[in-house]
Amino acid sequence: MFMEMLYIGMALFLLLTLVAGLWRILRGPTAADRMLAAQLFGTTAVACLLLLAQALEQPPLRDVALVFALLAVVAAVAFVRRAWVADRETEE
Amino acid sequence: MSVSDIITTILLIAGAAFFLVGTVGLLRFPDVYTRLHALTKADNVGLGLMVAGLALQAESWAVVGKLLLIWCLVLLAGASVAHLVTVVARQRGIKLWKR
Amino acid sequence: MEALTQLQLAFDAVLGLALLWLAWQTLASPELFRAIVLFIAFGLLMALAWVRLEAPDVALAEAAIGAGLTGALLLTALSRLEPKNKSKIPHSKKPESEVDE
Amino acid sequence: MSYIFLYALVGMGLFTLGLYALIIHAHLLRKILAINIMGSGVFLVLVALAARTEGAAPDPVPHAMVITGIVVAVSATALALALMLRVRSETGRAELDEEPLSKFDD
Repeated sequence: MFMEMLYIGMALFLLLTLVAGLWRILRGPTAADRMLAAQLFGTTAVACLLLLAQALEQPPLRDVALVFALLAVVAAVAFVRRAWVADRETEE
Repeated sequence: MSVSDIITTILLIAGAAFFLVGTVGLLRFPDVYTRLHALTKADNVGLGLMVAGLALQAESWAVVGKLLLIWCLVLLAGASVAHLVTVVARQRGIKLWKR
Repeated sequence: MEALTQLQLAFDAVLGLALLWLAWQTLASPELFRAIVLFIAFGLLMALAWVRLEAPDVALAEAAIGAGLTGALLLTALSRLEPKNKSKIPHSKKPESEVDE
Repeated sequence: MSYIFLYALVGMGLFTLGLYALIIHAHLLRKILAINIMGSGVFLVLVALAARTEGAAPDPVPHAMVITGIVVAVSATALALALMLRVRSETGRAELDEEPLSKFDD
């Protein structure tokens, strides 16, 4: 029972750090700062999913975490290659 | 509560501490490059410690393998994204922070 | 058992409030790019909500699509939407062609 | 009363927020985001209702509907974004205005 509480408590803690990190998305002066915060969210969500998989005894959640880890990059790469490069061209 | 449970607890708390430090760094550091530095600590070490802690509790070796695979994927993704962002930020002329 | 239930309830409450707040911020954001990044974060949190509702299959679909595909689609569309001569001033959203008309 | 209803309520809140934003914003990209958030609210209500009996396994039919719905929502979003870019290239702006049809006549 203690271990389950530990897992859920850790997941709650990670969720709270995630909510704190939202501040950077809201304030972030450059676009890159916002994207970095989103990247951190992806990692935190992976950790959260792994904890929940252990706590709720639902092994399929590890596959969800795997997909997350794979696809969190797509948005970041799309940002760097498309949204940001277009911005840079206009500055010159 | 067995020995492995205690080790898991310690590892999980350490991992959560790294996530907290990463978030604080993200909020408090002055520019993109230093924030990137804080971020990768949470990505790599924090998730690594959590994976280590959970792997101790895993019921089979397949689960341990999957956890390690997830960690390796996040490492790879974090390194690539950090590198991409830094290179493009330099090209765009975002200034390095000077005290 | 009681403490565990309360902890889970706290998790659910934080998650639900975060979802609502994130949706509000997404829709009220003055800047389009910020709205899109907030929407990506919203998708990530939705996946956690599916997990709590015992729907790992939905979470898998949401993770594959919400986290990856939609964000990339929106960012690509935004990059094509931005006017070619956009300056760094955040409130210069209107394109130049509008002045000519 | 359980945590399931919390999620159903959150879903209703998301739907309402999305509907409100869909009505008040003129920019098409914001409208697309609003529709997506509305859809997420509907999905949340459906899945919450699928899991309403505590202890029992959740009903698989709403899950299947929601998965289909997520995929359809993404395709619809892609189509809407393409249409938005088309509107932008036709009229030079991606916002709806008071007389939306006047610019398409010529």
